[in-house]
Order: sequence, then structure tokens, then C-alpha cells
Amino acid sequence: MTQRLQLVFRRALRSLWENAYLNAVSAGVIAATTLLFGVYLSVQFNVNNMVDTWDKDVHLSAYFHPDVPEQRRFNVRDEIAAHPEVIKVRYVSSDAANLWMQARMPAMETVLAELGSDTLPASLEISLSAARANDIDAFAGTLSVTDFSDIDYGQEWIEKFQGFLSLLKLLGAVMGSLILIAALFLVMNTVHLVVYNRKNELEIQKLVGATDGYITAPFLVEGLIQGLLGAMFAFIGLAAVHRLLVARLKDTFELAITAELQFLPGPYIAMLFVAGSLLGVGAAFLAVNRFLAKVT
Amino acid sequence: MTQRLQLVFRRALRSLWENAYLNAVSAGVIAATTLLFGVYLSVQFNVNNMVDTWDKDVHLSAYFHPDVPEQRRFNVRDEIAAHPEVIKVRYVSSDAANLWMQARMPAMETVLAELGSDTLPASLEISLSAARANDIDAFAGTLSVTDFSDIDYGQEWIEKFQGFLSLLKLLGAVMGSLILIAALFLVMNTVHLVVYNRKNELEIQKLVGATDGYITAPFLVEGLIQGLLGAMFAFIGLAAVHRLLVARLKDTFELAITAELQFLPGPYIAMLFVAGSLLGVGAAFLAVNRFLAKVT
Amino acid sequence: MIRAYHVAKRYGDVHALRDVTVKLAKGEFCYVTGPSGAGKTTLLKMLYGSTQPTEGKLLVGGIDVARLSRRRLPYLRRNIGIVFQDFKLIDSRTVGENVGLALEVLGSSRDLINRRVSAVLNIVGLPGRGSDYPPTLSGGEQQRVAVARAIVNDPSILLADEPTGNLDGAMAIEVMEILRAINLRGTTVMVATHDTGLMNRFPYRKLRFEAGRLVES
Amino acid sequence: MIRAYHVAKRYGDVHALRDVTVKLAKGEFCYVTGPSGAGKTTLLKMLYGSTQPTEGKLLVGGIDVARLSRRRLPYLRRNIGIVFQDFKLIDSRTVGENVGLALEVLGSSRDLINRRVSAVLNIVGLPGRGSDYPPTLSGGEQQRVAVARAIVNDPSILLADEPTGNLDGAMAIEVMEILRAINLRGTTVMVATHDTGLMNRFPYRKLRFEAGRLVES
Ligand SMILES: Nc1ncnc2c1ncn2[C@@H]1O[C@H](COP(=O)(O)OP(=O)(O)OP(=O)(O)O)[C@@H](O)[C@H]1O
Ligand SMILES: Nc1ncnc2c1ncn2[C@@H]1O[C@H](COP(=O)(O)OP(=O)(O)OP(=O)(O)O)[C@@H](O)[C@H]1O
Ligand SMILES: [Mg+2]
Ligand SMILES: [Mg+2]
Repeated sequence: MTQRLQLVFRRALRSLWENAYLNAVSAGVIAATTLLFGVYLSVQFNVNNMVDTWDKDVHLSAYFHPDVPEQRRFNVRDEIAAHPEVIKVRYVSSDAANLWMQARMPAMETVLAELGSDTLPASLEISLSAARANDIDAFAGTLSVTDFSDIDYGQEWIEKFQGFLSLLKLLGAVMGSLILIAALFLVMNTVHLVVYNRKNELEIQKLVGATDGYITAPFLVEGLIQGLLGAMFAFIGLAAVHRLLVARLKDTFELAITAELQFLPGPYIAMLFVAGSLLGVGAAFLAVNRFLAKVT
Repeated sequence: MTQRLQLVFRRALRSLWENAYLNAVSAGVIAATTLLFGVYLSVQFNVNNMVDTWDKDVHLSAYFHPDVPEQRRFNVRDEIAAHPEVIKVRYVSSDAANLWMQARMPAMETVLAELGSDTLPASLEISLSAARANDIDAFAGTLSVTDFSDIDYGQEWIEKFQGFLSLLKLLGAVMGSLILIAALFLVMNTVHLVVYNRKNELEIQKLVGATDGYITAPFLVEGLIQGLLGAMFAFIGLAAVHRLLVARLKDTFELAITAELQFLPGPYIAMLFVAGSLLGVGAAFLAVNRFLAKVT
Repeated sequence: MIRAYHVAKRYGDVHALRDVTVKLAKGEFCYVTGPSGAGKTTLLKMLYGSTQPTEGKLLVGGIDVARLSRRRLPYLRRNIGIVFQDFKLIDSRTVGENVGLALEVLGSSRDLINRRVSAVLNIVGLPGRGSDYPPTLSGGEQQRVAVARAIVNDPSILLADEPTGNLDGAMAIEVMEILRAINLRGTTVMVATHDTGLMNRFPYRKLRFEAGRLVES
Repeated sequence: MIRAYHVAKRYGDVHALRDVTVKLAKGEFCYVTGPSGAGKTTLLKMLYGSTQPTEGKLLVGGIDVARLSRRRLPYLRRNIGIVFQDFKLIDSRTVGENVGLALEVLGSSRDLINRRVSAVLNIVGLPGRGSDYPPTLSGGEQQRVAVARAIVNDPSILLADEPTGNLDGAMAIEVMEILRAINLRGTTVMVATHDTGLMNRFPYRKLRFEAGRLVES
């Protein structure tokens, strides 16, 4: 048994060597496919991550009527804090709001300074957990209208962002499946050519009494090696792209999303290698069988 | 002569037919390459377009000291309007500014109403032509500091945006050239296989006295047809992607960039077809010559 | 060993064989002869299952080759040595590997393969050519490699299609001696040939075909 | 027509030909003979420029084939008809197209090609087989197609490598008659063969090789 296995491996390696060019093409195509798959996974993983954090962090600003007394404001804050979906409530006094405003719009500094501390109203900054557009809507409805002059939660922006996300997902899915089909086709095709290239040899093997298994086995090993090599290259490529992106993003937006751009975790990487191997072995299997069906 | 040409075409079409599978792969790979090239051109073209409009539209807001008299303000406006790089100057009175503020921040409506018309200062909205970050800086320096309390031109934002653009360009160039090299390799490879597939036939043709030209000519025609077909598919693909994007963007951002997302103009489309043909014919030429060099 | 009952083979309009009934005992030696296109190669091809009869019944060692499943076919072929009219050598494998292939598919050990291969290359007059590639051999040398591969695993049936067409007289006689020796050890041998000189020198039973019909047996 | 001065050909350690000096007049008919591996095919290959001599000088129709540029080679070959030992037919082209190829590369009109092709297929005894594909022909039929292709454009030199190896006696004589007829019309003919019976029946000059040496001429 081990001797047979040895023979299969020897024949596979020999074929890899003798058809180095075609095998390199196969491995390259598998690498490209797997890389695209990896990029797709990465984007999905990171977008999900971001949407998760963002969902958890949904903010509402509720502006008090200027005539609500300060004690009442604290009571309202405590009531809201008791809601189960509320993570955090922060009271922002009128003074604090104006300081923030000054920082944000330095052009108006002088103007605001002249106007005194009542320029901007006091407000509550409310953080909701696991909220979606509709949930926020519902929550805003529960707030008492007598206490607040206005409630601001950028609903339109949320909707637009979600529209944009779904556009991205659509484009990603369309392009992704097109590219995947093209890649599968190419892998099948190159492996088929490796087989075709050795048509004569395989026919003669059959004529001297080789079983289908004898002929197929080395091709499967060959496909496995191609697949693993391809996945390895894809992994390296993915790491390089990730590195480049993180470094460049750090330079451009000092604080923003950098920290959240994560590399694919272990199980996903394992999936890449499984996908590459399946691609290699599957394409080899189909190609050899398609060929053997025609030979007697 | 015409009879010879007819023969060449007949042989090319026959080979296309007999090697339909491999030829479809070649055309497909050329289509994919040309499509990527087209997407690259499109993005470049549209980004350039946007940057152009944006460059032409660079705005400065210069806020007057509250104590500058109105007549002086109009004089300053006219002086600035005389600068050659200035396209347009608009005087925004304090009233107008406050109305705009109210519209933008409805939460503060009540507050602002109470504060009277002097809340926001009057300003000049200046549009500069063909400006870049440095030019704006220089221009801002020319404005008299005695008239204005502050000058606002979002310099940081411009720098960040340009950083982001150069990141995009870098990524595009790296990915683009990687994909282009891979595609060239694949086209070369498939065409080489079409030739290899007919190794025996070409060898025999040489043995009975065929010239290199006799053998090469049909392959060039075949390559040309592959290239043109590929470019056609790429063109269709490009149009479809453009359609989809425009429609989806219109839904998402009603006003924003929709109008500016333009389809590639004629000369660029012509370039796609030229690129496809060159790819097809060039790959065929190289593949046949590589083969003929080995045969005697 | 071989029994054909009213076997016929048509390729479209071409009647390659018509109504052939013949019986070959185990250990027999016979020639298949007749003019070009008479159906000699077609008969041999049916015996090793490369094509099926369109009519009649063909038994090889008791097995009905027309009914044989794809899966069983290799096991039939392992008992048959074949010298093909066009040699069918693998150009990218050395002579030694080509000859050894018939043993490798049986799962023989490397050691046994090496010993048998150099033995049969000696027998066909190509000692030391084991590491050459077929395209660098002359026509007659290739033909002898084909003979070597056919006999390397001591098959119970040997089918040789024109095994001396590319050989000079002396070499042709040597190859015939080899086939006779194998036959004497019990192998059933069938040789398709045109060479009347050879058939007279080694007189055995003749199956003579003409336009697909068995006219002498 | 053909002149060889001290021509030698080595493949690595193998001396395929050694010190061959021979002269063939225009319109001559000669055999190239000798045992398997003597160098017959090698000599013919050098004549049509498929391989170069490692030593000596070889002139074909006044042209030094070793000095011939890649570009000029096709024009030499258009004057030479060749029957290859392994036929070299294009499997994916019909018999008619295979035979017509030698005229097509010359730029002959379709009409002329069709007439010539059916004429020569008649001559070699394969009338009406023009639309079949070579893999569906028997070995002998393929060999006759190879002969047909070699003579279709009335070459001034005809090189035939073992053109009767797959033919029965009667058919072999027919093919020899064809070659003789061509020779009588002025073509220089060189036939590599093992068939002593044929050489006795058609007695012409013999170039006998043994292990690369010209031992009789
Ligand atoms: N695959 C095929 N398809 C169609 N016709 C075929 C096929 N194989 C053989 N034939 C035809 O069947 C007939 C018998 O062919 P076969 O090869 O058996 O002849 P043969 O006796 O071996 O001749 P030769 O001595 O020339 O080798 C021939 O006329 C041939 O053209
Ligand atoms: N390409 C090659 N590389 C190495 N050796 C070669 C090559 N071609 C031929 N030979 C060797 O040169 C010698 C002469 O070969 P050639 O084909 O000329 O013989 P031949 O006289 O035609 O024999 P046959 O009658 O068997 O066809 C042989 O020993 C052969 O192995
Ligand atoms: Mg035959
Ligand atoms: Mg020879």
C-alpha cells in the first residue's frame, strides 16, 4: 500500500515537473481565485465588524427646552438611563455644548463669545444598544415632548448609509460571482489541458491494462498540490494587501477606522486553504473523468 | 492575392471552429483583461473629471469682523473679484448666514431665533479657479487681516482628500498592473495552447514546404477575431456596470455625484478595441513564432 | 482460448469484417493475413476490447469482450500482450519506462521491473538502450521496443500487428524466433503479417482475410 | 542532383552516419538499404533539411542544405516529395486535404488541387476515400495516402522511407510501379527499404549501409 502511494506521489511530482508551465498557470489561476475569495471574505468580515460596532454605538441627541429646570433634567436623564436598550446617557450642559461648538467652528469663536452661555441648549447624549433604524424611531417616540425642543438622530443618514451598504453588497455579489465563475472555468480549462497534453500517454496506459484509478490518482495529488500552493500565494497576497492598506490608512486618517481593519481570523484562513484544495482536486477529477469517458 | 486572402480567412475560421473551446477561453480572457482596462480608464476618467470640477470650484469663506462697515465690505468684495484667479465672489449677509444655519441645524432653530440677526457674521464666499492646496494657501495670505476675523478653506480636508486619492491611485496602479500581467500571461498561454494543440499539423505543413507566413497568417486573423470579440464583450460589460452603478447611485444619493458619473467617450472606447486586437494578434504572433523557432 | 461466432464489424458503410467464425486453442500460433484493408487490425482490436463487434459473439479466455464492463477491461488487457501496428510508444518516457509500464500497472516492485526490462531489451537486441527516448530511435528499433513491451509480463495471449514491417530480413527472423519461443512456453500467439517469406519459413496456421471475409483458416 | 562529400552525422555518442561520399545523377533511381538503425532515415532527413550533417558537405540540386537559411528551406522542400516512415498524416484533415496540402502551400488553385488529388488517389488505389479521415484507414491505406501526397506536385526529387512496409506483396509491387513511372518522367527517386524481394524484382542501384557506413553503392 505505501509502495503504491509512493508510486502515485512520484508520478504526480514528475508530471508537475514535466508540465511545469501549465501547472504554474493552474496554481496561478487558483491563487487568483482564492485571493479574490479572500478579499471578499475580508471585506465582508470587516464591514460586518464595523456595522456591529456602529450598531452598538447609535447615538441620539435630545435637546432640552431652555425653560426645563436643571433638577428635572437630571431626573429625566435617570429615567432614560433605566430603559433596557440604553447603554449610556450623558448630560451635556449648555456651557459644554458651546465650548464644543467653538472648537468645531473656529470662525464663529468671536461671535459666540459675545453671546453668553445660553447660545446652545443643554442636551442628553443617549447611546442605544443593537439598534436599527426602526428601533431608534420607536425609542425616540417614547421620549416626552414636553421636556425636549428637538430630538436629533440623523435618521436620513442612517438610511443612506444602509442604502450604500446594500449597493456595495450587490456590486460585490455580482462581480464576485462573475469572477468566480470565470475563474472556475479557467481552472477547469487549464487542468483539462494538462490532461489533454498527455492524451497519448494516458491512452497507451489504458491499452496496456491500467485501471482508471491508476491514471486518475496522480492527477488528484497534482491538483491538491496546485490548490495548496495557490492558497498559499493567495494568503501571502492577502496579507500584503492588508498591510499596505492599514499603513496607508493610518497615514491618511490618523484616528478613524484604522484600528477596526482586521486581518481574517484563523478559521477563515483555513477556509481559503480548503477552497484552494477543493478547486485543485475537483478540477483535476472532472478533467480526468471527462477524458477517460472518451477513451477505450 | 484575393484568393490567398480568402484561403487565409477560410483556414482561420476553420481553426476557430475546430478549436472553439480554446478560442472561447482566449476571447474570454481578452474580454476580462479589456474589461479591467476599461474599468481602470473609466475610474481614472471620472476621478479626473470630479477633481477638475472640484478644483475649479474651490471655495473660501472669509468672515468679516463685525465692526467693518457695510460699504467697506462691498469695496473689499470688488477688489477681490478683480484677482485673476477668482471666478466668483458672493457676499453673504449676516441674515442670510443665519437662515442657512437654521436650515442646516434645525435643532437650534429656537435658540437662534431668540438671538437676533447678528449671531453669525457676514462673509464673502470666494470661488477660485484651478486651485491646488498650495495656491489656496497663497491666496488666503493675500487677504487683509484687518477686515476679516477668520478665513475658512478646509485645508486639512483638502490634504486628506488628496492623500486618499493618491492612496486610491497607488492601489489601483498596483492591482491594475498585477492583474494586467496575469491576464497577458493567460492570453499568451491560451493562444500558445491553441498552437500547441496543432503542433503535429504545423510540423507536417512545414515538412511539405509551407513558409512561416503560410502557417502564421491564419493565427493572426484568429487572434484579431478573438481580440475584437473580447473587446466587444468588455464594452458590453462596461456599459452594464455603468448602468447599474448610475441607477443605484441615483437611488442612494439623490443629488450628489450622479450627474458626474460619465460613460467613457468614443476615443477611449476605440482604445479598448485597439487594445483587445493588439492583445489577440500580439499573443498569436508571439506564440506561433515561439513554436516555429523550435521546428525544422 | 479465442472463439468467434459469426462476428461482423461495420464502420458506417464500410464492412471491415463479415461473418467471421473461428476457434483458436490455448497455446496455438496463427497468422492473420490478407491484403491491405482486409480487416486484420480490426479483428485484433476487437480481441483486446478497443472496439466492439457489431454482430456475433467474441469470447477471449471465456470472457465475452462485447459485454465486458469498463471496469473489468483493464484486467483482460493485463493478460494480453499487444504489438501495435503504429507502435504506440510514449515519446516522453524512456524506452525502459515504456517497456516497464506493462508491469507497473500490475503493481510489480521496482526491482522486478528493472530486472525484467533489461532482460527483454536484451532479447530484442536493444541492450543498453533503456534510457533513450523513442523519438531518437530508428523505425525498426521502435518496433522492437513495442515487441519488448508486449512480452515483458509473460501474457497468456500475444497479439502482434505487423511486428516485422520495419525490420530487415535477419532482424525479422530474430523477432519471429522470439515469438515462437514465447509460444512454446504456452502463450497463444496471433501475428498479423504480409510477409509471405516469413510465413513460409515459420509455417503455422493461417487465417486469410479478403475484404472482411475469412477465406482460409 | 544529390552529392555527399564525407558526410557524417552524430547524435551525442551515436554515430548515425560516418564518412558518406556518394553522387546521384538527375533522374536516377536508387535504393537505400541496410539493417535496422543503419542510418537510412538519417540520410533522407538530411536531404530534406530536417537535420544537419555534423561533418562534410551535402548538396541537393546544387544547394548546400547545411547552409540553407530557415527562410529558403520551404522552397527546397517544394521540389522534394517525401514518404515518411511513420506517414505523418494530419489526423484532423481528410485524406483529400492531406494530399492537397502539398499543392495548397504552393498557392495552387482549388480547382487544380481537386483534380490532381482525385487523380493521385486513383493511382494509389484509394478512389473515393478522399473524404475519410486518416485514423479510420488501415495501416496500408495510410501508407498509400502518404505516397499520394509525395507525388501530387510532380517533385523533381522523391524520397520514400520504407514505402511498402505495411503493404502486402501485390500492393507493394503496385506502389513500386508508381515510383518507377515517376522516375521515368525524370524524377530522381530514392527508396529506403528492407524488402530484398522487391529489390530483386525492380533491380536498381543500391546504397547499402551498415552501422552508418556506406558498404556498397
Ligand atoms: N475507425 C474506423 N472507422 C471507419 N473505418 C475504419 C476504421 N478502422 C478501419 N476502418 C476500415 O476498415 C477496413 C479494415 O481496416 P483494418 O485496419 O482492419 O485493415 P487491415 O487488414 O489491418 O489493413 P492493413 O494491412 O493495411 O493494416 C479498412 O477499409 C478501413 O478503412
Ligand atoms: N534524434 C536522434 N537522436 C539520437 N539518436 C538518433 C536520433 N535519430 C536516430 N538516432 C539513432 O541513429 C541511428 C540511425 O537511425 P536511422 O533512423 O537513420 O536508422 P534507419 O536506418 O532508418 O533504421 P530503420 O530501418 O530501423 O528505420 C539509430 O541507432 C538511432 O537510434
Ligand atoms: Mg492493419
Ligand atoms: Mg528508418
